[in-house]
Amino acid sequence: MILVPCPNCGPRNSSDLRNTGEVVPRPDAATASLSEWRSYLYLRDNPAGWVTETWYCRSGCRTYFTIERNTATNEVRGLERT
Amino acid sequence: MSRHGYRYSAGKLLKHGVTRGDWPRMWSKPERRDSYDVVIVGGGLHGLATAYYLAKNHGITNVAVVDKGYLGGGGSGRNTAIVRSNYLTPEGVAFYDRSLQLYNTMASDLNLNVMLSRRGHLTLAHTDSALRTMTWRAEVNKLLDIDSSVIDPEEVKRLTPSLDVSSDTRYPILGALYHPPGGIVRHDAVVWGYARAADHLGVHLLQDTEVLDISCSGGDGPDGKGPGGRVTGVRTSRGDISAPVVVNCTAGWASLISNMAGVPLAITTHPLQAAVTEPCKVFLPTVVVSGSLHVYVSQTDRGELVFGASVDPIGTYRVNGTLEFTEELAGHVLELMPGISKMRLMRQWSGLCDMTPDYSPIMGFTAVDGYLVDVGWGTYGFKAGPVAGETMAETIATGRTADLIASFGIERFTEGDLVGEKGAAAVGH
Amino acid sequence: MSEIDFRGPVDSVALSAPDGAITLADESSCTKVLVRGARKTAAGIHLKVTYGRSRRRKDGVLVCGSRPGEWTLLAEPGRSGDVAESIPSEGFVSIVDITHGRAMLRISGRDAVGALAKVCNVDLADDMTPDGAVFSGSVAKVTCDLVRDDRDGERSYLISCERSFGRYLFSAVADACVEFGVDMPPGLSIH
Amino acid sequence: MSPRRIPSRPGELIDRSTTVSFTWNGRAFTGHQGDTIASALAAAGVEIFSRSMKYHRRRGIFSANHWDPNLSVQVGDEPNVRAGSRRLLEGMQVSAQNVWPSLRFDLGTANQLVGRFLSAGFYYKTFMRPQFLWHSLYQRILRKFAPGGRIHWNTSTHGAYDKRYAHPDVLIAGGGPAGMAAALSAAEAGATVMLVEQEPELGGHLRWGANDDLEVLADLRSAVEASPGIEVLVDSTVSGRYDHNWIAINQRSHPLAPERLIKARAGSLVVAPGLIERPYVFAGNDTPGVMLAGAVRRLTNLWAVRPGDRAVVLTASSEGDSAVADLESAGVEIVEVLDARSGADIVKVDGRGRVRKVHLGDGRTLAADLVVTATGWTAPTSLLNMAGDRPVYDPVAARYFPHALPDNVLATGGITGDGSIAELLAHGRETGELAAARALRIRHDVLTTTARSTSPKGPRPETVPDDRIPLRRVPHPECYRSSTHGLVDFSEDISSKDLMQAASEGFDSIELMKRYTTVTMGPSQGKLETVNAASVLAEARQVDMADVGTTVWRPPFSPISLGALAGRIFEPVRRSALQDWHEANGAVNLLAGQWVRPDRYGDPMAEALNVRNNVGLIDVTPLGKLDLRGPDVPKLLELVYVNRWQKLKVGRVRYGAMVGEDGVVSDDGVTGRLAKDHYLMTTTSSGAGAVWEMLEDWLQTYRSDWEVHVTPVTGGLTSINVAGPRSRDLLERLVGGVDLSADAFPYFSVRTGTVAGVADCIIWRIGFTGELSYELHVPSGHALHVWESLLATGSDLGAAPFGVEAQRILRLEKGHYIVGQDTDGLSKAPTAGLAGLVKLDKEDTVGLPELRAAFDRTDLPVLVGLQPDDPTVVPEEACQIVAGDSNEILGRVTSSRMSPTLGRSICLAQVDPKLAAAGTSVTVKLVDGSRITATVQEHHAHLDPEGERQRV
Repeated sequence: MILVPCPNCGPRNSSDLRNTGEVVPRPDAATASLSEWRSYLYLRDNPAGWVTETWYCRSGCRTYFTIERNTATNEVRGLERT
Repeated sequence: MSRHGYRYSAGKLLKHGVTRGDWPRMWSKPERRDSYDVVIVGGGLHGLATAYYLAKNHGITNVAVVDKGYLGGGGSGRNTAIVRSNYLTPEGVAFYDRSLQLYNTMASDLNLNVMLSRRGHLTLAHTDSALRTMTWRAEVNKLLDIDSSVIDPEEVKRLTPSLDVSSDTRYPILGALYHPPGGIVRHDAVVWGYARAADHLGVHLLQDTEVLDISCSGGDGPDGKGPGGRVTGVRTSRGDISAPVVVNCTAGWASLISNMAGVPLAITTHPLQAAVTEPCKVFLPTVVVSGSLHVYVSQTDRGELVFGASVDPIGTYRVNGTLEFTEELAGHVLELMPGISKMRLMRQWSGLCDMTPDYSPIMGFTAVDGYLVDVGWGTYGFKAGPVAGETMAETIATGRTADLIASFGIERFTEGDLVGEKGAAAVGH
Repeated sequence: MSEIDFRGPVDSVALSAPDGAITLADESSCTKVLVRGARKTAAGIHLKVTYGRSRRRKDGVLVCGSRPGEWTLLAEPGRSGDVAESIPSEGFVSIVDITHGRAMLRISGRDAVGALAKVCNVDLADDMTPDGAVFSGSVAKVTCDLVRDDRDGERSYLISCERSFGRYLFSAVADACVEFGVDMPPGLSIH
Repeated sequence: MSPRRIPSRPGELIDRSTTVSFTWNGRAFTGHQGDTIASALAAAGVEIFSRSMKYHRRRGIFSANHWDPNLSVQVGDEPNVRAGSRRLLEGMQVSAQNVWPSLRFDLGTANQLVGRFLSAGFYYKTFMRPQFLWHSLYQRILRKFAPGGRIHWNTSTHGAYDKRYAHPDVLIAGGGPAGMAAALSAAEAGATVMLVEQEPELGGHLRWGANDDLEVLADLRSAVEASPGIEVLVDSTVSGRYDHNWIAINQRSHPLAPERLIKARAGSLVVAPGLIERPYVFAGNDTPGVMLAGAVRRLTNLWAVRPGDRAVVLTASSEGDSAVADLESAGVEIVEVLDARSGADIVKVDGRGRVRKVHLGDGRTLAADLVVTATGWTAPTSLLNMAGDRPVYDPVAARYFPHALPDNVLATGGITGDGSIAELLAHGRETGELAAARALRIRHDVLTTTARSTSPKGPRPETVPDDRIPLRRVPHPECYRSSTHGLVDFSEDISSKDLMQAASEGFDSIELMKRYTTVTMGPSQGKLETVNAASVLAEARQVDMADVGTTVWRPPFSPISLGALAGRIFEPVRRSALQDWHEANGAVNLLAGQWVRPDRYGDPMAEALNVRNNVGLIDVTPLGKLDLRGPDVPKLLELVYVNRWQKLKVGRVRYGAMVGEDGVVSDDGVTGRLAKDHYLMTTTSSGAGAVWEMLEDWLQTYRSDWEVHVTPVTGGLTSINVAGPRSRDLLERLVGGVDLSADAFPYFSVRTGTVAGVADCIIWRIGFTGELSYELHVPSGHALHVWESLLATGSDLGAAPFGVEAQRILRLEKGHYIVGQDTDGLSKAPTAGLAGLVKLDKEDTVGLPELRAAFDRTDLPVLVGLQPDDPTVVPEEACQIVAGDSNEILGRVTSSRMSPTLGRSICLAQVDPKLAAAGTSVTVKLVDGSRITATVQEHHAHLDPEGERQRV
């Protein structure tokens, strides 16, 4: 049970939040090509190291925010509100 | 099977018992060559099976299997060893049925007892919609000649008396998908069987050899990698190897290896956890799976219960395991079998799964010439190992994608033709 | 609507341990009004407290900073109208009466922390969660809003959840109190 | 009765004034309070406790503690109880495991005769063919001999155990001298401390020490007791350390439960488990009467049991020297003390039920019934492994030591080095101070970043350097194996010879060796055998110990019951405000996700017909409901639904469907505009949470400039659908403030008014059933009043409740699809029958590019209405649609029912597009294997496709 640093609630058990995965910028739906769109939908960097990812403070303040997490160690750092 | 192998038999056991003579090595420690026709990255079940079938079915023996650790150290040695073919989609059924056929004859094919135990596989349904999905699977299975049917709670109880089939539980058992040919195999033995057989046919098994980079030329990306390029070899922790064909069989680490060739994947890496109890006298004759409760369980010949669950929700390369996995697991197992509440959990572990958006693998050629993938296995890799090896070998040897894996190509993510296995895959064991 | 009784999700009298070290009572019928709006709106300025804190207004209404840009106002039953009207509504402000939408219980006494520690993972130490603290978390696997609202110097917590979970939540918390001497009333069970 | 009990010892745990009665294999025995099961039996002269796993060899006491591999017994309905640590209780029924038919005479010993053929991995090398015999014969026999205890099916403690959360600043694993000293100093520094000890009392090895040790212990105990900042948990095990110091403790000492799982988030974890004695490998080393030095010290000093009469002691450390002294004081004759530090050795012992003779390295043979070894230590680094450390072998001290620990994990005591009691205490104290300093800094940071907390007092504590003086490492000979082969893994019956063979076969990494031989995989999980296994591998490969590594210790530290892990059964259940009424009125319930709701009250066919003919009431509260307010709601709706929303007028409602970014249908429902900036959205029951989170995501992540407030009101509004041709008649009697006439309140409109005197009810004129119907959303505190009023007032109109099953029939007659049943994970909106709804000419909408692309596809399955040609046959849902007599799959039945209104079977089906035209005849294969024909219908609706009935 890792601790996720919520910008409002302080460190919280990860079970109180939902991880929505690595941050992937959404292309402009009106102009995006199918291949750009499907890269957004499916392709992920999936690094073994630092990744920027989004969490939703589901049982707490209901804020979406991003943090950096090292997927090799589960160490977390930095945070900002989306 | 063997060109120069040492055959195992009851007679040899007797002879060694009497003479107390040493057994030969199961596989040799080869001297690494500078170049191979095919380099397979990943010394697990898939990599070893691919090497074996390349040598056996296609006579391609100048092959190296490289692994950063020991053989079978990844998912091959950490899974819960369940085999079955009662999938949802026709393409899935055909593929896994071939795998089950190969498992059936594996002990004699590889001259190693892999302890296939076709003890029957039950997928429990606790809701109307789960029962509907079970019926869907059973009906597809029957049309493809797979022994699979939906049975009622009384029949479930008859097959597995330890299950609580009373109707007043939070998750009543409304029925089950029963698949008599499903069962379990000694997973490590499968790895060793392929390793030993491949070694005997001349394949080089290079352990403790980590791939640091894939060398490419002519591609769109930096260093000649990426679409349009072609593979020239691999750089390893023990030196460079040149090879026109490099195959990625690295499961949880697939993205990292694939990025070395400039081929991004629709994969995220998640741990899949498992646990085992202390032994108790044997009472569980079948493999029991509950999708709604995210649990599967079987009992080993030593009396231990082996449990698995669905993948962890948070992607990570860390395999430390979590407490919440064991808590939820225990709660759910006891819903099914309240009588075992005093059994004790002895060990938990986890392996890395390469999850794809449609719960189906990514197999075959890529946009980089000579770079092939056999990845995206998620939680299904063990069941598929033999057929994946066979079809990847065919694809490499013939230069055209084997029919059985035609729907698993990497291009489906750009063309939007995902495979419909997801419906059945909430827990797929 | 005075002629029609309000019926809450819990049908139980208050429970307490013989030694009085823990009491548990349903307070679902209390007035609960949700206010949404930026802190710089008139409503935000009026309500004042920030996320995580609460204060009792002169009219007895407990103003809780329940989320960033969100306040939950708690009062005795039947006050939805006057509580809602007390909020300046200029600008982009939403006022929603959630009296019917939230179940609420109060757990008090020396052993309240011990009972809650069995079902809630939030650190209830005095510095982490002082009197007046407002927070959210999982209680027996239900997402709840909690307020530490001590009474006469004794620990007390208000816990509210989505109304449909109310019966279950009350049962689960009562079950956690059994260890401290509370008898589980007939008809309530977590199983 | 107690022939081996000796006179009182200063540190003994037993209370001789008490008598505890119990049975062993059916025979009556007694012991004292404070005895373990094993000590009571040993005092009574019992020497054989179990049979070994593979060869069924007789086994006696070996380490006399929790880790003893030979002391697993059945106690009542509890299997695999550790008799070496489990305290004796009155009435215990204890029996031996893994014996058949009895402990004394066991047929499994036949395996000993063929042992030479059962070498490592033997089963991989035979039984290859015929393949079927493996499962049908050999394996069945093998499974009969599985070790371990028995399950008693009529007893269950599922749901009986509580759990607890804890938040100590410093958590200390191990209540020996170093751990106690650490607890005291951490508490003095202002930290909250949890001190966890596996044994039932604090003290570690001080407990079986000399008088001065006991004095130190008494002082430490009273200091700990006097410290209010320390919570002591004895008979409790820190069973796992997970990421971010999430720590599992199995508490066995709680008065109300046999086990309680405590989940602690600790600022600092101090690991102070001491050391575990390592067995010595030689021929016959598992013979009863061969014991570790610690075992004889515990038996004599804690339980006043004389472990034998004539002892040979092999010692390489002071532990062995102390054992000699203890044995002498207990009246045991010391036959010979062999000092391994000067090369003395034991090569073999003889004896079956008990040691008889001891063969020494110098060729002599001695008669003895007790062999005591003290040949080294294993550092139980499990918790350090779990924290990411890979301990390093030190050949000088002949054991492993911690290597690199994260800041929030510290080690102290014997696991880090050797020293006098004073040195151990000093190291513990310094470690406690450091652990407290680090934890208080973390606490400061949490207080600073947590909105609800008080502001921390004072500045942020400085980081404190780790300037602890390390404990010494006393040189120790590398004593692993004699010149003979013996057992390495006692619980798995694996000898050093087996390991050598495995290495020679190529299983020459520690992990491969483990998998091939199963060494370290038994119930003791390597606590006794890991280091010896590594030493045999090093020997086989002719490399240094440091080069072979060790297997990684996984959680739990010691096994933990499934009941304790499961804890209470917290399965939240949701109930509408009317559920009590339903249950009091005969409802048969259905579990739908977390909701419990009526499936039916009586005959669902009759309930459905009553809706067609009169008026029915259904509680649809589980529908997700979201209150949306703000000027930008139309933009949000336009974004998340596939259809248009900008022009929805006040007082109107509209159906909408949602897709994911991949264009696959994800949810649907009706949204109405209650006022200029006020909407009510409904979702599917199961999708309510996900839709809410999705809306919040858009509003926070991509459209933070939009002014929309989303409030879930699902349970606050009890939803009642009043459906049927007489629904308007009924409502006219109860509704106030709303003109219900068809002109004033047309189909797909919303009004707000009173119902049965209840104000603020939202009334929608919509219908899932295809009849004239109204959906009332009533404040839940008054819902029962409204429901009862409707039924009472409408009794002459035939008003009656109906359940989910009747609703399923009605909706299928009307051809309404259900997301997730009639659609699946690949159903894109345009082919799921929503082509007319999807609007592509938007600036943005979820999944827009995929929706566009789906319109270009002609090969995707199409949802159609379907009727079997034989109207009496109802194909089961999920039946496959096939090409004639072949097995080619062309679709499937997604929904099916017998229609009471039409008197025939009706279906929805997904079919290949070439079968989608109305009038196409298709073949459906039924579950029983027979094939029927069915005809594709023009509409999804089997009844009233034009919607005349609902527009009246």
